[in-house]
Amino acid sequence: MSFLDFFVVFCFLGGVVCSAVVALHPNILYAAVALIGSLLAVAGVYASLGADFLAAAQLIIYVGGVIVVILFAVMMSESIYKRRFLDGVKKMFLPTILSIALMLGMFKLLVSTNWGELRIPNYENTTIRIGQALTGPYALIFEYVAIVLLFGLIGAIVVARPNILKKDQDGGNS
Amino acid sequence: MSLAEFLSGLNDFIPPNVPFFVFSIAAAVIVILGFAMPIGGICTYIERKVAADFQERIGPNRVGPFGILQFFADGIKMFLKEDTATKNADMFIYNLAPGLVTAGALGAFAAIPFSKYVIGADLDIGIFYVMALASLVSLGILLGAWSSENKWSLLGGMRGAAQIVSYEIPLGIALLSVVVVSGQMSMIKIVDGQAWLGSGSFWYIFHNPFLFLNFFVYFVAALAECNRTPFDLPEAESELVSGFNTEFSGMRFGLYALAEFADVIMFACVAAAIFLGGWHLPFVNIENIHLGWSLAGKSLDPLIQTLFMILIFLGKASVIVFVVMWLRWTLPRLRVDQLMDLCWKYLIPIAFFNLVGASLWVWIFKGQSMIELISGMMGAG
Amino acid sequence: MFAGIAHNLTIYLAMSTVFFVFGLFTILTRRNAVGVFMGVELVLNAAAINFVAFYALKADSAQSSPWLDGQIFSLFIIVLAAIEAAVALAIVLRVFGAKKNIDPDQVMELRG
Amino acid sequence: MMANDSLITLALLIPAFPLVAYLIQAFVGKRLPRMGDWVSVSAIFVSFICASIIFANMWSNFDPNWVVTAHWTWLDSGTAAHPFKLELGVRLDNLAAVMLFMVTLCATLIHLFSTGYMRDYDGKESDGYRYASFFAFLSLFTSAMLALVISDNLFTLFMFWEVMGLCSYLLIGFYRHKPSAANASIKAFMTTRIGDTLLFIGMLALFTQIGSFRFDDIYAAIEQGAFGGETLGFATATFIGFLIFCGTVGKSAQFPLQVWLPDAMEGPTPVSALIHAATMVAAGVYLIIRTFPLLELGGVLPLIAYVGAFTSLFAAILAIKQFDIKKVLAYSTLSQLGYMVLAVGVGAYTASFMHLITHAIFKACLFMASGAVIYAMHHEQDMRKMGDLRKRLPITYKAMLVATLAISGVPLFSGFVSKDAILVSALAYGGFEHPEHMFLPIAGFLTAGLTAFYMFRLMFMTFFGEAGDKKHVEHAHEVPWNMWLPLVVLAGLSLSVLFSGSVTGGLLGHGDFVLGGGNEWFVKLIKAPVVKVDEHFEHLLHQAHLPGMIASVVLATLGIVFSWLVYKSKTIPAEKLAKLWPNFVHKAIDNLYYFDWLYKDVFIKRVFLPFSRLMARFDDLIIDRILVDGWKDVNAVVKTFIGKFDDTVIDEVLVDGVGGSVPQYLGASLRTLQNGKIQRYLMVAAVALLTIYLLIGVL
Amino acid sequence: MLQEFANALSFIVLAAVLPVGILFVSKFLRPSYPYSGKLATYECGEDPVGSAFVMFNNRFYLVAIVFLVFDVEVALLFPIMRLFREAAINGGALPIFLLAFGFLFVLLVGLIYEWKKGDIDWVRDAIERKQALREDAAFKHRFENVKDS
Repeated sequence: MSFLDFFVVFCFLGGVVCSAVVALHPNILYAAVALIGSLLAVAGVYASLGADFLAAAQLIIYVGGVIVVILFAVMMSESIYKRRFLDGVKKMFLPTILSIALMLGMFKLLVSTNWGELRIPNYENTTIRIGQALTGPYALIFEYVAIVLLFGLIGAIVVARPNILKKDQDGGNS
Repeated sequence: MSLAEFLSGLNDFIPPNVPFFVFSIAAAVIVILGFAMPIGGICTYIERKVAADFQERIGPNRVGPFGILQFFADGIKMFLKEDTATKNADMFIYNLAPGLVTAGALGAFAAIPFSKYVIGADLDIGIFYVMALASLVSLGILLGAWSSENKWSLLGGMRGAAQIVSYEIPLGIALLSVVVVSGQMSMIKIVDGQAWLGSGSFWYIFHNPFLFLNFFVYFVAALAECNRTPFDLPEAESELVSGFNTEFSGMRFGLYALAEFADVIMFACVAAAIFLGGWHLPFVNIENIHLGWSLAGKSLDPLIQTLFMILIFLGKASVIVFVVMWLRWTLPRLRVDQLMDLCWKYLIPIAFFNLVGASLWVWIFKGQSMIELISGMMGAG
Repeated sequence: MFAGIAHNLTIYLAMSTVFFVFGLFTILTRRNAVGVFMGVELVLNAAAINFVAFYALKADSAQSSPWLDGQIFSLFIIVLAAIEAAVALAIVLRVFGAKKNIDPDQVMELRG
Repeated sequence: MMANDSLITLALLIPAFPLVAYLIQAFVGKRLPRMGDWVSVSAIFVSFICASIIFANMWSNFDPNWVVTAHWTWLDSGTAAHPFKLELGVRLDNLAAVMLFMVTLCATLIHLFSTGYMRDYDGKESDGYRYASFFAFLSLFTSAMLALVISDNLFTLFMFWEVMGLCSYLLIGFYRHKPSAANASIKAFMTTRIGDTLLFIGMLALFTQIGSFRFDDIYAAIEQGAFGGETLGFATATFIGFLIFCGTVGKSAQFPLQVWLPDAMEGPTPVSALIHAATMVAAGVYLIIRTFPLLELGGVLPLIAYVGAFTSLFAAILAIKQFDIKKVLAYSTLSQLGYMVLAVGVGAYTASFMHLITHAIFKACLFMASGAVIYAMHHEQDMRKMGDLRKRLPITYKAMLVATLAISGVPLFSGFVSKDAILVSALAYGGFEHPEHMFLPIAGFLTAGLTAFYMFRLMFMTFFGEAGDKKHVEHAHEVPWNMWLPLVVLAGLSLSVLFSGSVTGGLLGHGDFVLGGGNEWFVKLIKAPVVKVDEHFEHLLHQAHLPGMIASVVLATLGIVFSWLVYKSKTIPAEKLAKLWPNFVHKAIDNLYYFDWLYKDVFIKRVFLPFSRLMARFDDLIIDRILVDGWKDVNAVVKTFIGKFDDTVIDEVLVDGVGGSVPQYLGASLRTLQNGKIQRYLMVAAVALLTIYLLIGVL
Repeated sequence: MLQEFANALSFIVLAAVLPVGILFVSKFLRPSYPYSGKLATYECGEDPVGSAFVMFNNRFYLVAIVFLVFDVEVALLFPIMRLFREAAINGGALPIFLLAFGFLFVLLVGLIYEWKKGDIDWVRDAIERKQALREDAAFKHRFENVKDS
């Protein structure tokens, strides 16, 4: 068992535990913290598959960005935090059975298939190759992402913008 | 070449067949335990001394000569001090948060090139790695603030997170402009590109006017990233008691304090590496110094060069750290709205402008620096 | 049995499966839109792992394209997740501001 | 003659210009001078020039089989054994070339007209951007329509079909502060959706049979005898044909989905002219013309013919009692669309398309003329308040008169040519070949008479007689040039010479210079693909030609004369005429034959909502309580048998069951079926996934 | 390169383990004499009032959203900008320049939009009130129009 194997198994276990906490913990903040762990485990898997840029991007965008936004959203209001977060036991019945069945089925598929040897390349320059891909065949998608980002930005801001106008009108009418 | 490889190359002095990860852990131990944490501690002492000098006081002078062991005393005090947590505190996150901050700040040292051979990990994505690890700090602050269930903490934590994430953008763009000029993301290669008229040019800060401006953008953004004055709003002691770490005491507070200084040092080191030429000096190339000393048949030149490089590098970094401390006693704290205005309305547009300018410069002058151009003109004349 | 575990696709796919199933479970059972959103993140990550892992299966072989497609796809997944986070959580906050409730089942006034 | 490649490029450019104009208008329109209306107008004008070039190419070829196609793979998935391929393509043939020319022409003129008509909408700061967005929507609509015309497969056709539906929605609801307009837009959108959904199902069914959406492939498959022989194949073709026709029923507002079109008149008049008269509603007819071989094969043509004939008669009767000038035109549009559908149904492919073109032109003219009247009358639409406008709006009057003569089927005007062709075909089919379908020609001829009657009623009420609202009428004066110019152009195009081709064809070197038809360039150019010429039917057509023509002329004249007697000279008072009919007829007409009531109060309130309530109850009681909560409720049930049975049933099931009172319960349960519980949707999806997995695993 | 990853990993692991270890060790060394005054939440000496989780200004949230988008942008620009110098020297820089700065430009449009709408102003009240008044006037204006027609 080489060091890499050890690391991958570690990431796997960490990811499993953390994602289980995300799914099952009744406190949403703990779920968010566990989500950090899951994302870090995924970043570890990326790194062990030779995708260093992706791992760092996962850290920067996901952990440094998305999680911060999620935490803000959670903390923005106490009621989100205090509200009952999981469905009652009754309602968890069917999803549980479903998930277990799905997982068993997929694992069966996983074990019964011969996937072949994985080549983890000793990538010297992932960044350059990603850059070439982004300026090459994915150029259009890259620009498209810019547009999506723009619209996402404007949409999110417009939705989240505090609306003083509404308050004023309400005050005026009542 | 990373420090771990460097260590494993010294196989004359160590037994053979040691697995490689031992070296890499040894490298980590050397850099973090042997450098970052002590320096972080010493910085507290230096800061107090500097503050005292600015205010014409004496400062710590009891423990050891000139009070130099003060940091040691402080450390022991923190280590042994009772560590209370409020009864409402969420203990798991309360303990996790300082760790997260520390991990982010210390982990980033892996990509700091102290010399050509002393770097934790010569990653291909060095700069990006630093950014990634530094972004963990905001999480730590936010979670720490939340878990202590204190109004001041939460307010400070929110401010801190908003501030840190905001200033990540100008910071990133400033780093991006360096990537444009150097065409590299590996720290070692970036520093190598700044040798005196060697492989490229001079320090990148003097490469072109845009980078010169972006250095200051970087510096301001880094100050805000470390929550240093004038951007210490998250812990603004006159408004928020002590901000996000109000409820932290003992070693947990110690970790926050350590992380803050580690962050300052880390950003100073990055600035020294990517803008100020790392271990390179003008007019001389350290790598060409050969004293010819040897020990047990092996040339000691690499070792001596490395020492020189580390000294030069740390000298540059410490100048920046000194400026950071200097600013603390010079500038008043910003208001929140000024903070955000500065980031979104000044730094980011300026940084973008400089990025475009730097790109155009690289494009038009084929990557030559100002100094190369001038010397080329003089040579032609 | 454990030798070469990192050089076999199974563990990556297993991780992805677990992420997917837990993500699905989260989406199904959370009564909080932010929680549902976290489940979505898990599912997206499961997909991203698969992309990278399957690309590594064929990496640098004759059948693979030279463009690191799997990694690019995962990169775009990360990017889209970020945008999604921004918009989704903006909606959550807005709904919360209006209704003081973010149980996705209880917020149905917006249907057309 | 141009190379095929350049023709394709040109064809692609035609929708591209309005699309670019749309983007410009949508994003920066309000900042441009004049709110950027010139962007849209010039873009569509450039498209018109391109379309003219294509038209000229078609003309110079003058070949009924002229086809230029190009296609590109858009999506290629599936395996070698089960290929799945979506293709984008352009198909230029005579049909498309004529259609492109007509659409771009009408659109150009209507854009120009709008710069005048919508003028008063840009004065205020708050509404200014609406002026820009009006042009943005118009451009988007035009772009989609043009793309629909040139698309060579059903899939892209359907895409642009939907975009047009969207534009229609946006434009009908353009005066969004008016609740009626908002409701009308939703109504139009939802009603056409029914047809669209069925069309989509039909398309997919077709795809499963043929494996391609492309018209070329469909024609080729039919030629090679797809669906042939077996009963099953025939039934499939019928099924597909019926579903495709359902799309037309929705889009072209045929019976029974006609309810949206009259309401669509809530939109601005240029929109009515462009979308709800000239082009979009014609797209439905265009679709069945395109898929004509398939419909013929499936044997749905009689159904189509009956739907068309019924719609045309039915709408014509409604039009008589309308007083809103635009409503009259709306019903006449319905009626004329019914004609086109009837023509397709009786197999008169060419006549149908010809009527599509002529109708588009004169109806656009009529609508814009009514728009000019409305504009001059300061947005008064009631005909009773008009009158005596002849002298005040001379140009509008003349243009509208020409268009009215055209729609009434008076010789020398375009409507005569096309309508005559339809009526003759209907007569040949229903009168001579299949006497059991006698209803078709009778309805057609009746409608022809009624059309003349109500159109001249409109003319007389609007332009003659005494002014109803003196104040407005006296202030009315001729509209500016950018509004009357389109009218004049379209009125000029409503003359029959252009279509009968006896003149044009002779002048331009095709066909003989003989008066009396028979050499129409239309007939020569537009031929149904695949379908073989039926000699017997051709013969019957010749037989029917003279009686049909005479009958239609006589009926049109009768209608006009009658209208004169009632509304101009007032020899026969209108009230007396009205009293001739029993009360329930009036009531039915006033209530639009109770269709709105039927849909809204009966279908939705009495059928659909109770059904959904039932389903919701089923969902909550059976699925939720028994499947989901059942394992827990077993205990509860055991207990309740011991305790009070009644209390527990009401308590557990009705009140506690959903945690609320009965009304809340009903409301909540209604939601579960309609919409909302996204988690349940996902659960269903996951169960389906699992089922599929198990199926694959087991099988 | 994997070796370098291992190096970096050892740094991260050490940096993560170190605080845990320090806290763990210090737990045995430090005294612990808690009483309720010590454990109370610090609120300037007063008894703590209410919950700490008051409703926050969601401007923090707006900032986070804007940050997220720009963060993505910076991260995506890194691999492209890395190619720039080589392309500038060897030719072929134009497409990269256009791509990268087209991307940048699109997002700057977003930034300018936020700027104009006042979403990145921390103090928005003045702007909002002005906007509210204007929209109110427009609303009334339209309403009156409806009455006319």
